[in-house]
Amino acid sequence: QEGPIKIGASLPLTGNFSVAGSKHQQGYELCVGLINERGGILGRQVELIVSDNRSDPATAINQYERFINVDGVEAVYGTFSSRLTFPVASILAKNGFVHPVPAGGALRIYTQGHKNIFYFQPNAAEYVGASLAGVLKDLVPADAAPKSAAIISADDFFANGVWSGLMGEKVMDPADGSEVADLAPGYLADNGIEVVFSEKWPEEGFSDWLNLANRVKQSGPDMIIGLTASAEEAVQLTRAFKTVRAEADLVYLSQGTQAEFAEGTGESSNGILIHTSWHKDAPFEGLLGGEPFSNADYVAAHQAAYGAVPDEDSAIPFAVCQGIEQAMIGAGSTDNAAMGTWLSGRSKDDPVRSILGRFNWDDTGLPADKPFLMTQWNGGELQFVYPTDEFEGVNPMTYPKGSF
Amino acid sequence: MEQIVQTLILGIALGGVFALMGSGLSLVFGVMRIVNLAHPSLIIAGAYVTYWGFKLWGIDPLVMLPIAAIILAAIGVILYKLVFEKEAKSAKYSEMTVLLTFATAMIVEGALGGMFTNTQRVTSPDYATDAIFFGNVFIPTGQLYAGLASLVIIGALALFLKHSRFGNAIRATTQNRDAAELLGVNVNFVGIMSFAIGIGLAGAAGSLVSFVFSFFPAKHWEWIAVLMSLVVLGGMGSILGTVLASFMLSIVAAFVGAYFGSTWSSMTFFLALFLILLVRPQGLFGEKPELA
Amino acid sequence: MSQLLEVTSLTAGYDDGPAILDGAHLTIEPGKVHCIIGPNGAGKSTLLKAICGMLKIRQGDVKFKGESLKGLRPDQILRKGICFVPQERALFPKMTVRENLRMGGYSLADKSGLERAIDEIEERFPILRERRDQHAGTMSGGQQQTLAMARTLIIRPEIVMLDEPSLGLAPKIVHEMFGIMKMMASEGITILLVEQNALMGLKNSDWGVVLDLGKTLFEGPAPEVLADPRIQELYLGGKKAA
Amino acid sequence: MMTILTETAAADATSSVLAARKAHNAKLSANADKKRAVWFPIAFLAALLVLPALQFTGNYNYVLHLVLFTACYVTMASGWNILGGFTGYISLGHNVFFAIGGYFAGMIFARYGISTIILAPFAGLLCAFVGYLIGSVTLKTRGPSFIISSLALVMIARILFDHWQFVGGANGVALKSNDLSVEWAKLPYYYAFVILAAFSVWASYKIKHSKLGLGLRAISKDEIKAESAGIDTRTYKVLAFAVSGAFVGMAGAIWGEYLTYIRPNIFLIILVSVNMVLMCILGGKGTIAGPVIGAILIIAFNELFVATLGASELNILATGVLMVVVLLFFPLGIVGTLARHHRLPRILNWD
Amino acid sequence: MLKVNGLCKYFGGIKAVDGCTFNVDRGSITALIGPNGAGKTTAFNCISRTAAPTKGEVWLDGERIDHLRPHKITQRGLSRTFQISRNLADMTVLENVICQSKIGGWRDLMKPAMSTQEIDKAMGILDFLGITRIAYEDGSNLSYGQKKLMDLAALLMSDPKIILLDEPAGGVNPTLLEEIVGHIRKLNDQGMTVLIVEHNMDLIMRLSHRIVVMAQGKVIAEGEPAEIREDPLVLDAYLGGVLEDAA
Ligand SMILES: Nc1ncnc2c1ncn2[C@@H]1O[C@H](COP(=O)(O)OP(=O)(O)OP(=O)(O)O)[C@@H](O)[C@H]1O
Ligand SMILES: Nc1ncnc2c1ncn2[C@@H]1O[C@H](COP(=O)(O)OP(=O)(O)OP(=O)(O)O)[C@@H](O)[C@H]1O
Ligand SMILES: [Mg+2]
Ligand SMILES: [Mg+2]
Repeated sequence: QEGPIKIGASLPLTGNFSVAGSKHQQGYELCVGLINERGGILGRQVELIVSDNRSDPATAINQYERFINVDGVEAVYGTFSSRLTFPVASILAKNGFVHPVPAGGALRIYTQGHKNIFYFQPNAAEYVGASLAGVLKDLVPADAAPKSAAIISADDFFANGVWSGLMGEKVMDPADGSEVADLAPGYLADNGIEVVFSEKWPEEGFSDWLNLANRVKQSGPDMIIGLTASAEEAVQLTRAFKTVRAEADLVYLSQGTQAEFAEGTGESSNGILIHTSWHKDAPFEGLLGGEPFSNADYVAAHQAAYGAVPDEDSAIPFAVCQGIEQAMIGAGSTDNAAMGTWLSGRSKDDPVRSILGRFNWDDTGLPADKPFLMTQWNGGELQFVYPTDEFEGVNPMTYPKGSF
Repeated sequence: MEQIVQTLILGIALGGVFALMGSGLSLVFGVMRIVNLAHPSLIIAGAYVTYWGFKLWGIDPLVMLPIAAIILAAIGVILYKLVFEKEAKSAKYSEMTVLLTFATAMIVEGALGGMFTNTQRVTSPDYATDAIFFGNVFIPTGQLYAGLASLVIIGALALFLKHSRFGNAIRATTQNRDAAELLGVNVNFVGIMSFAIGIGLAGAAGSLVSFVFSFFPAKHWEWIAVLMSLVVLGGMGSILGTVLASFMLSIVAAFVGAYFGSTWSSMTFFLALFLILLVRPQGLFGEKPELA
Repeated sequence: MSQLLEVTSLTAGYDDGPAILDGAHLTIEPGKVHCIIGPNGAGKSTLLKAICGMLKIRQGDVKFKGESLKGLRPDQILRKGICFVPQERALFPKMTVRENLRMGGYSLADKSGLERAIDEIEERFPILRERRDQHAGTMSGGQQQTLAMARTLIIRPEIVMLDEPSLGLAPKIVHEMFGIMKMMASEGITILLVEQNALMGLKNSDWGVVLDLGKTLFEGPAPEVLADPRIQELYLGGKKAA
Repeated sequence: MMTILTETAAADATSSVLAARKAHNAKLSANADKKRAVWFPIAFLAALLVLPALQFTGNYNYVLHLVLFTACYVTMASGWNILGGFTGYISLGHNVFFAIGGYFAGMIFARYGISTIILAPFAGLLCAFVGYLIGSVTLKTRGPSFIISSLALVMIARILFDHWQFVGGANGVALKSNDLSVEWAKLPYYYAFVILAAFSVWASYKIKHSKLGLGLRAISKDEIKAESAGIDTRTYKVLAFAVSGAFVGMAGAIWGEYLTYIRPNIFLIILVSVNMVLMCILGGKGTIAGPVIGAILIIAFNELFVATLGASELNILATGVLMVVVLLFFPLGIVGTLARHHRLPRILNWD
Repeated sequence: MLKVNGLCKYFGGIKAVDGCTFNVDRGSITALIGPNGAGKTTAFNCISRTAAPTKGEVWLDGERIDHLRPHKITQRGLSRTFQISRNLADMTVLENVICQSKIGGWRDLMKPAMSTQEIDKAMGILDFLGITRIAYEDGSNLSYGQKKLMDLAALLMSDPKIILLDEPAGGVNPTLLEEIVGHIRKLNDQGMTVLIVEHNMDLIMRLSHRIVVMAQGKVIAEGEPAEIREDPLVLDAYLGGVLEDAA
């Protein structure tokens, strides 16, 4: 085939997910730009087509449909969030396209039996708690370990997943009432932590943060777990904790690795733990244009292109782009079936190598043996604290956190 | 007991902010019959003005308030000239404005997004995350200042509208445009000015919002329904009604949040609206509809 | 003869609709009462609206003291001294009676005498005092008409244009109203009046004008109009009045 | 001064004036006749029905998708038009019916595998019933209060659906996609939506030209006058609400299966209800062709902006500017404004 | 036929109608007169139920109707016009008129909005009132008098048993008025009952069989036109001695 390889990506550039969506765009664009600088894929330049789906599922479907039928793309990149990924997965499966997912960690997406779907993050939301449990086990002295926890969460797909893991709930498929996974007894119970307060707030339009923070404080937990759906909520929640003068030994939030979080919360961010798929200091070695391309290279390239240090919302899509490039090269063509076979064929020793590290997938499309990283804000800097044995440069964790 | 008092305080604190956010909306509806769906987006514009004033020059948000109000009022004048002036005479005005303002909201959102990206912002003067403690009970200072400021502004505005000559002209124009014109009121000027005042209020509210909530250009969708329900509950166009509704609902929402769970607290606004409309369709301070 | 207001071959209509007025003309002399009559839909109200600036003048001209009023807004025309009370009672329904009167003085440069003028008016129309805090919109039809009339007395313009002032008024009040009008005329206020109660209108005026299909058909001294048999048949209720 | 009178007097004033008036009358009533081209919508429908034949020549799924998507919105906008256009009650909450229809049919489909296309009429009935209940409450308010109460309705529905674990709460339910091959997979939905859209247009024509329609239009102008003219305004209004809800519900029923996914914020986001409103207003509220034209235009603009301006806030900005421009120059919507100025092409006069 | 018994309507402190009692006999033309603000329009509103009476009873044909919704009352054969004309904008005069024609039950709802018979009938009425030329004009683009006439036309469309006219003559050209008077008489001869509020004494005296005089919400006099003409109370409160002039 002649001409550039067209690749389509529909992203939520406006609407609810616009913050993450635009960062995804940066990640994809940077990666495609770098590939083209290195001579493209299979000798052809790559042309990226990005469309704004306004955070609306119907529009997202529409756009993938257009990529395939009108624009004639040869491959696609996934969109952001489980909400959008869910319907897109069916369309792409129907059309036989490889579906690399940058963000869409709901277990149910992967239990539907779609063939060519590949998740480019550490394991699904339901298993995030494993990392937190690891931190408690490995970094906190046994005699000072938290005994009680307050867990609060946005009523969001991703956050709910984490909640299920921590609280040991069953994940059900409401379509037929079947059980997708049973996560009992849950990471908290496993670690002997008693839940003294638990509550969810609605996905949209919640503003009563002080009240919530105050009630968390009144329950007097050793550990606070805040499963926010966005960095914005994390900022609000943290500021509210500061205002009510809450205290805890350990504070874990599910969002907040972004620079905006530090800006919005200032000093209060100190000591807050956040899981992440990516960290700028993680010494991952990837490939790009057939050449080694390390995480540090990526950070440098991003900084050169956009004048700022990237965060995970740009890094994950970058990795998606790397994965698709390697699949094309591996398959020797842009034939999606071949690319899918190649990606499925990856193993621990022969993985996709990205700036998020190594990826190989089980038959559901979830990555195998891929833990999350734990990071902590200290002195306005997001430090990478766990796991300690994976690579060099791990910072010590501040414990206990104390006040906000 | 302590927690009851605390919940009450938090409800009041939130109510003060909502009161100012809603009263600009109410004013513009009350005097101009414009259902201004763009109001929340303009509040966000005001918040951005304040944010940059604070970030670039370290000007306190409360000092930025009049500046934001004036800048937004100027934007209001331009908006009115471009969008609303032509339609002001039409009989379908009120209905048309629903759509025009909706479009305006999109324009404002798009423009803000283009200029400032979609990253969420919040101004953080020290008092924004501070609180005054009385034993175990506290009053959050950020909301306290915001509430006080908003009550002062609303009070001054209400007095102005009720007693000044210009205020009378505004009300007269709303009620009967032709008649006002026949009595020597320059109705177009009145239209521009009252719109400017309404949007100016959005600017002022934006300053307060900038340190109470975090914001980004698309955030206004979340507020529109809440603010609208305050305005309807208070009785369309009644500023006093809006203020009371803001406090009442915020307090109820705080209690619902505290005793039934946070998920239900935002439902309070809508459910209350529904129930009130059942028994009193005109809202708290609205006029009775004609048909008994 | 000095002419205060002169309308020459005027064409006007609503928005971009057909021309309702099509060559109407009119001359108004100071200090007199003029009465326009004509069938429903003849364009009487339209004529007054065109004069006071509520409608765009398409052709022809309106001259006030020799100066064209073309293109001026109603509020500017009011300040020149022409005041118009439309047929639909230009009141502010949700303002009190007193506030409505006060709005009457909006265009006055000198506000000092306003409150006193309002008091005087309330003196003359007791119902307005009695209901001073009632919303104008809730007054009875006749009460509203009274209020609208009374308000013009505050402005004291050079020309008052009244569109069917007797509409909905009890006979006693109609009588009083024509009395007031005469009094205004004697004070030098020129009056231009549209009346369907044509007999009453013409009897109380100096000059009569007949308008139909947007054209001036006839103008002349009121008694002459009143006496013309054809006009009686066409516009004044036919044989019965004769 | 006497000149005119003497002139007319000579030619017998009375009869000449009467004659002039009569001639004038005749001229005015002459422009009253209306003509419309019935063949056009029928031909248009026929063209749409054979359109899928394109699939034999290549992959035109995207075209089908766009037509189907437009037809879905035509159904909803036409339904909305019955309440918002004819009756004058602007509802921003009609996506509640979209959701009820979608969940009702979607859940039955998920559990028992009955196609939503078969279920759609039942979803419509259910929505009519719910609409009847809701309408009896909310239609007590009028004007802006009604608009906002309808907005509140969406919020309440949203919160309730978000918490209803049986239907998957906020996370929703994934539905199976059908087993047809890629080229033909869309066809059932395509035909369902096109027929539904045609039906809704036909039904709104019927309603508009019935006693009910006349009554509804009277209600939209002056409810007191309508009531005293002997129209049972309360029943009429609630009926309109129910009927318009039914159409939206039917569209929702099929939409869920087509998307293969139902969750609250597919249905219950402001964008959906606002789209219905915008389409009607843009095309011409209260006209029959209006919602159709509005739906086509808005979806076309959307595609255009996304395709040309690509991805950015510009896209939102441009949509806003475009709306303002259209509203300022076509205040009664495209069909309405053209009709007012007697410039409406005959093929667009479906009223 | 129509019985109003102790009707009251208070607006806060204002007693607009205050214990008003009167009867309208079948087949009669009854006039309701009184000074401005006497409560005539309010009484009409309470009878046709566009306003809820504070207390009191209204009986139509031996049936109590003060709790019925307005359309029910209209369907029972009582129609009214409004003092300040209410018209349906964006609908033609023809539609405005036909809107008021009677419909039966549910089944009629989907009947064509304007049947040929209805159009013919409506055009006939419009023709009679001399406003055929505005039949296709927008109902709101009318002159004051035209609106009144349109209201009257709509009223006649529903073939009511009893009509309540609120100042039908206000703003109507005298020549036309003569014809309207004639028509009302004709309708009355055919058995229609009429209750009319008017300030045009000349018309009242010529048309009505009985006159009810209201002042300050109460009925202060009742009787034949000739009696009323002589009643000093009425002369003073209402006519102010001008009756002689007009007649
Ligand atoms: N707002 C309007 N828009 C369009 N046409 C109008 C409007 N108002 C009046 N017309 C038309 O203009 C013509 C003249 O109306 P106008 O109000 O001047 O009559 P008029 O002489 O005052 O009658 P009346 O004695 O009934 O008040 C009428 O045929 C009417 O249909
Ligand atoms: N909604 C209201 N609120 C307060 N007062 C009212 C209201 N409606 C009417 N009124 C008062 O009730 C009294 C009776 O009014 P109504 O309109 O019945 O008089 P009317 O006899 O019809 O007079 P007219 O001949 O002037 O039309 C008036 O004094 C009026 O001001
Ligand atoms: Mg007139
Ligand atoms: Mg009256």
